[in-house]
Amino acid sequence: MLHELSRRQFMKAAGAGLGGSAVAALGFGGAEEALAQAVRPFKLARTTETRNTCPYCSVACGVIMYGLGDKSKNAHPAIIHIEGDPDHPTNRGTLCPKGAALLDFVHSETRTKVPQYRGPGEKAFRQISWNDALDRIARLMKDDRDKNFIARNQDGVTVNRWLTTGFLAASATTNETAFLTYKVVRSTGILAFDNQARV
Amino acid sequence: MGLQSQDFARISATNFRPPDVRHDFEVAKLIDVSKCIGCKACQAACLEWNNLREEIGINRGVYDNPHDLTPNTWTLMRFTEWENQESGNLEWLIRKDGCMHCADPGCLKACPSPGAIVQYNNGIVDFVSEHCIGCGYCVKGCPFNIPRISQADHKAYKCTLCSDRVSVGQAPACAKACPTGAIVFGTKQAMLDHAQGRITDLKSRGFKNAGIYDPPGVGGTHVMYVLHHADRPQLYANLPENPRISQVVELWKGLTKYAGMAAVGFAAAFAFVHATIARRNDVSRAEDREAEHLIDEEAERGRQA
Amino acid sequence: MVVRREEERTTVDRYSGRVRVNHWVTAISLILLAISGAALFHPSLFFLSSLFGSGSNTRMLHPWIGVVLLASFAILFIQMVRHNFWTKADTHWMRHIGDVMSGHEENLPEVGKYNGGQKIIFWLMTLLILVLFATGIVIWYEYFGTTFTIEQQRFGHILHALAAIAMLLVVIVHIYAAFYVRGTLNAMTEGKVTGGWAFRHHRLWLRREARKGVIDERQVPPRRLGPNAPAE
Amino acid sequence: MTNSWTDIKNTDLVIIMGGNAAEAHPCGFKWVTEAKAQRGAKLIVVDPRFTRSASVADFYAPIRQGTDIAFLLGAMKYCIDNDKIQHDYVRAFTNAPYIVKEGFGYQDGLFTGYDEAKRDYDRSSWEYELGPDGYVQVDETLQHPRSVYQLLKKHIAAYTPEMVERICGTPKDKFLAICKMISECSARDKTMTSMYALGWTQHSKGSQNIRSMAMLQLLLGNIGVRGGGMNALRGHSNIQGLTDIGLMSNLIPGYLTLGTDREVDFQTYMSTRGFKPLRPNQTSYWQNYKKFMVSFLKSMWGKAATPENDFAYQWLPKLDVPGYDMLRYFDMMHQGKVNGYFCQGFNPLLSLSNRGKVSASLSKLKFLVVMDPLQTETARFWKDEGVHNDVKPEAIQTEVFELPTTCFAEDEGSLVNSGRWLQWHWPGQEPPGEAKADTWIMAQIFQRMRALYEKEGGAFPDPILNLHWPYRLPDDPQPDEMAKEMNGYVVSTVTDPVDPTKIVLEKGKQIDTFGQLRDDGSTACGCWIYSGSWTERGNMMARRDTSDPANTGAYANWAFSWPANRRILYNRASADIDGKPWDPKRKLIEWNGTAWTGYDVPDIAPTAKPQDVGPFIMNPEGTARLFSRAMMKDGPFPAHYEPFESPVANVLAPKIRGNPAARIFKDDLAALGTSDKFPYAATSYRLTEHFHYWTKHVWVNAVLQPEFFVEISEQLAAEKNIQKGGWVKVSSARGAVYAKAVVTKRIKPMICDGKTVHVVGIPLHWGFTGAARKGFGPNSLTPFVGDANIETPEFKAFLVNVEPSNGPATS
Repeated sequence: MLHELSRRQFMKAAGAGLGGSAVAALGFGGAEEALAQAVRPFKLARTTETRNTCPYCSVACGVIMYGLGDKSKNAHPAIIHIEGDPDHPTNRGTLCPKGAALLDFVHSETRTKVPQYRGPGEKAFRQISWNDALDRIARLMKDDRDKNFIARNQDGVTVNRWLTTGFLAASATTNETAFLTYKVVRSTGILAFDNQARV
Repeated sequence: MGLQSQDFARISATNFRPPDVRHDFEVAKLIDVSKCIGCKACQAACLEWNNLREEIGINRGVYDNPHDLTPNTWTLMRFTEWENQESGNLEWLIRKDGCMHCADPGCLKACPSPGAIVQYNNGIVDFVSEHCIGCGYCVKGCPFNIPRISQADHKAYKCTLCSDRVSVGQAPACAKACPTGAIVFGTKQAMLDHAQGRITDLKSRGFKNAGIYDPPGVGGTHVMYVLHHADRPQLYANLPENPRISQVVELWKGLTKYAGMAAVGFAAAFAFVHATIARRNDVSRAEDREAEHLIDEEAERGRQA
Repeated sequence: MVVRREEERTTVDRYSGRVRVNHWVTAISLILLAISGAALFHPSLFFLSSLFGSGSNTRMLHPWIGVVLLASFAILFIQMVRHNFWTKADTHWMRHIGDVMSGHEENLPEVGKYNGGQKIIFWLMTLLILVLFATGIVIWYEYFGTTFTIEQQRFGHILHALAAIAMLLVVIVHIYAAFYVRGTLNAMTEGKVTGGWAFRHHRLWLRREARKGVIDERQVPPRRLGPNAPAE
Repeated sequence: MTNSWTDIKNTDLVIIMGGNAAEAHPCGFKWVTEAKAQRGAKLIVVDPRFTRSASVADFYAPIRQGTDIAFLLGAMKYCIDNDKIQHDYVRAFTNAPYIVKEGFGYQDGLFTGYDEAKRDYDRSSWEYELGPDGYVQVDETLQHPRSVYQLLKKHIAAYTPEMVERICGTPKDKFLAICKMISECSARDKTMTSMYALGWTQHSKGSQNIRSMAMLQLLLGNIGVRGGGMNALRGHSNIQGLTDIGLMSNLIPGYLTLGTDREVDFQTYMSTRGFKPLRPNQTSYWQNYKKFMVSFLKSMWGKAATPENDFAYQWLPKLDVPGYDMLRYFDMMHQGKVNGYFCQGFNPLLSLSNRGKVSASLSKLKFLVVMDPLQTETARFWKDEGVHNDVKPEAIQTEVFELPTTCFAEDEGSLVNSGRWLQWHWPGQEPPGEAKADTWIMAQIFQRMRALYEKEGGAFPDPILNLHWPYRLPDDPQPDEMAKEMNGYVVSTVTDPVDPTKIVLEKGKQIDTFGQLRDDGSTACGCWIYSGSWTERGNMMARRDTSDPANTGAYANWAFSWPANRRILYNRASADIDGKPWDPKRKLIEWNGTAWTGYDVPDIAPTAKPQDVGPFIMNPEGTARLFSRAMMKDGPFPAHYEPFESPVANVLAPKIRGNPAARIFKDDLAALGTSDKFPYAATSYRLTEHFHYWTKHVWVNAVLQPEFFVEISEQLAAEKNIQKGGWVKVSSARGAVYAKAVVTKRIKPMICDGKTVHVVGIPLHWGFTGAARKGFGPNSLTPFVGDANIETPEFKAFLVNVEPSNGPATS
């Protein structure tokens, strides 16, 4: 919290600096006036800061995401810049070429934006509603589980496993996502459960 | 920093000399090549901070991408693989190329457009697009081949040392990002001191020619290098050994400019004076008459011939 | 080309319309180039760029005007070159340039269409325009920025500047002469000069023209001027 | 990592081997440059290529990929032969003095008990000799011929500098120079840190690569101290967390393991998990296993988990094989035994070995569900992309769902970094389009399935119907809820047995530490090692206190570090047998006569007497293992084995191909290449400009490294007439790829066993979606071989051929 404060103070200072230069610019005429425009306005003044950590490697550098708007009702937030968090003990504000370009990941052209479905033999994806997609997935899972669930092995030992469907978990989802995923997947008896640690 | 004229040390193509009474801290960026891993974080940070996007190129068998500075690429890692005969070791020399922010900027000297290139008291040399006329003179003025002219808007572009960040007390984007601290930013003095520490460390590791690159030929720079082989800067992707503004440019922007103006002015004046004091060179009546005779005679001859 | 006798005066055609147009196109280009060039050459003259709208426009227009100059001058050259070959008489004339300047051309050899000075100006202009154009290409950044090395461009700039200065000097002499030698301007305005002017400055040329024949447009035949006619 | 990124600044010597920290972890590598600049530390890089790390190293030596064990055993031999080991540490804190059973042996590259048919060992002989008291027999003098120390000396005797040069291609003088630098760190006031990554993991003997360095570090006394340790540089932002939480075939959160078919009931299951101490008064912390297990089961099934039903132990699936890891499962898929598959932020088409097999396997699925913030190749494995994905869509009957998810910038929660720090993050914008959080998707799928089971019934619905689902919004559980579940909470009030009026644990409260967990069902805990991350004091993972007393680099109040906010594991070993720091300048914790005090949370009971209790409390021995007993499938000591595809034969045991206990399936064994057809030693790796297969979707990174290439030496280029920047075709027994050629001085031919070995470097990062130019990944070429212990594919050493080419167009 303390750091948040100090950061805001910095922002005020920045704002003041800008104000100062703006005022300074007024006095000018002719060539000097244009000189006042030499310095591009500091683009982060009054953006909304959100703290995050880099989603790439496990150094987990602290980043600050600078968002459009001030969280007011009608301002739709959008991240316009991402920079290292100077308070973070590990990266102390630095970022690697990937972290420094995180903004382009957030706004990548090739991000998934709508659920898509591709039927057997089809050549292309087509959009599908969340509802239809999720219903269909649940149906497919249940049918497969009901058909292939193994309650007991040959020796009559209770094994309660489901081997015909598998789940590959990520490498960058949150612990909270991971735990919820674990609960759901294990409760169905899935054993083919793995993550990206191996590769 | 405010932006009154007092904050300018130099302004291109103008006789208006900034009073240079207000003293700002001279800032500098120190690039410690011996710490650089060539990760290109500085390139990414530069593109992101300045909202620039370079086009996606191809691989040409080297790590350098893009392959050269462009109007959108203001800084660039240049990779050199060098076999050190002395030590028998391979050395991968990686230099961050970009504007050196010379104390005596050749671009500014060459620029014909008032206020298109300015130097703040803090040492930053900045291009002011609004006044840039796209003539490319700065390219000729620069001893480091840095400025690039955009074919889109015919304006010159280069590293601004993030003058917008520095103006609110922040370090340039590349310096902030640099993971290994190969790029550091501060007052010029602080950077010089920091460099000394690095040089001592490098010497202790056997780089006996380690040193700083702050070329006096251009009055020193506000972007400096620590080199393990300061005696051979050209090893680092042809970093000039003793850069200075080209003599040709000096002559063009110096003597020629004044002598030329003088000569023309003098000639014009002389012509004027002579025309007024000298006897009028006019045709006399007599000559008119003699012309008639001559015409008659010649016309006659003409007829006979 | 004809010698024409009118009521009040006798004129000799010196320049056809085509030549005059070319000349003035060339002249105007030269002046525009001088102004725009000066704007880019010296900060104190940068204000001249406002005549072209802005510095950028000046930068953009200057080379194109240069192209126009080259074209129009090329034609001019073709039209005039044959009168501009150097002769002994020119050398002699040049030796007495002092007399010319002080207006004593009496005891000089008769001069053809052009005197030595004019020929020199002609050839100087030819040379300088070629130099200016060549160096101009080298420093035309918009199109040739990458064609030539930066070092070549640096030399291009200084040569261009020096040539431009020389050109200005030549032009000054040219204009000066045009004004100083009264009656000359008409050659490029109306295209004709008076018989007296031709007699005084280009007698040889006048002879040749006269031999070709004279058009007499007078209604009444002229008074014969007797040897003992009263002097005026 | 046993230590943390920031701790690296405390080191005297960094050895980067089996990794390329500067390239893959630049901001962590910062602490190497800090150590160099601030303490004059030195950096050694050993790698087949002169890497970005090497570019700032004090000493670089080449090594042929897949021969690290020979190098490290050679280094151990050097240290022992030159008496450069930390004797007190080795005697007190390792099992060096322990006596091994009669009958254990090693010959011709095999340990005792090998069964060629099963490609597996009977490991019964790899054990200590126990005394009548049930404790291990020891010989403090280390002289006993069957003492671990003597066995180790015998085992590594073969790895002379000459042998190392012969196997690894590392010039003898360079090897010895490195050994000398390393051996200096046996001094009490000198430490070395090891930074490694998949360069060691992705081998058929990956675990043993790492063990080798761990053993060396133990001999030098560098485990548990500041600036020391074994530092695994995890590749992904939360791969540590996903492993901690047990998202693996055989795991339960907190490194507990699933039962097997043999463990028919809870009692049997627990009987093999008693972990009785092997030396007097040792902690053997796993004795608390049952508390963790029961608390986990309570968090899974809440009220439905009762003492009567063994807390629903039977509701967990049981394993009939060691594990259904990726390799095994894709092999099953390939045989058509799999119907459905989910990929949650994972792109196996490019990430898993032998892309041809992966693609064929996916084509046999009934349905594939991909949840990802980016358009992955896996979701498009059925799409005809010409040479870049040459398939026939009409022939592929798989139903594919691509579900758009949030990325880091839009979701909230914690990630675990390599240093085991759990750090909380906050969203900064709304997800694009209809994208949703993974938690929402999982909840939706679960809710729908449960509804179906309620309506229709079906196969054993109990675990699904009774899954503990206490969330405020059942359709959209929030991160704080799961975080609190994992930390653990009190299910029913516990009172002091002596004075029932005294409440020990109050119902509904968050627990403070796993020490409070109980095996009677009165506590629930999703992941015991995360206990303390969200207590009654709030979210410890969101802490942002940057203070760091004495600049140890611990930052004890920044976020939360598991276990118990401990920053350096085994930190008790930073002090000698009497509890005095080995190096006072590098004090971490210290025994003040009555308790442990210092800068870190002691990795031992705060009042455990130093002379009594060993530092390695998770081991029943209380000490670290130079001899790993039967814990490793492929041997209690590491031994040099060639990669399955190697340009040279195993000079120590010519008959043996690869690691005899490694995971490989029949047809994959058949699909291995040999050096006559594929003469060059290839390896795969990351580039600093890119992250895995993500950043090719990122414009700026695509600019910085736009196009797929391979790296070869100038010599090989000359030999094969390959032009710098020209196209080449790289082929293996599994497939071929087209790439641009980067011809470099940074790769040089090596001489191994008298043979010239050319290395071909193949970076990953390119595919057929995203902003960068279309390209290939190394997995089109790599073999389907897994490590003996953890089944990681052998991505780092395989054989290829290289020829000049006109590029993909001509194919």
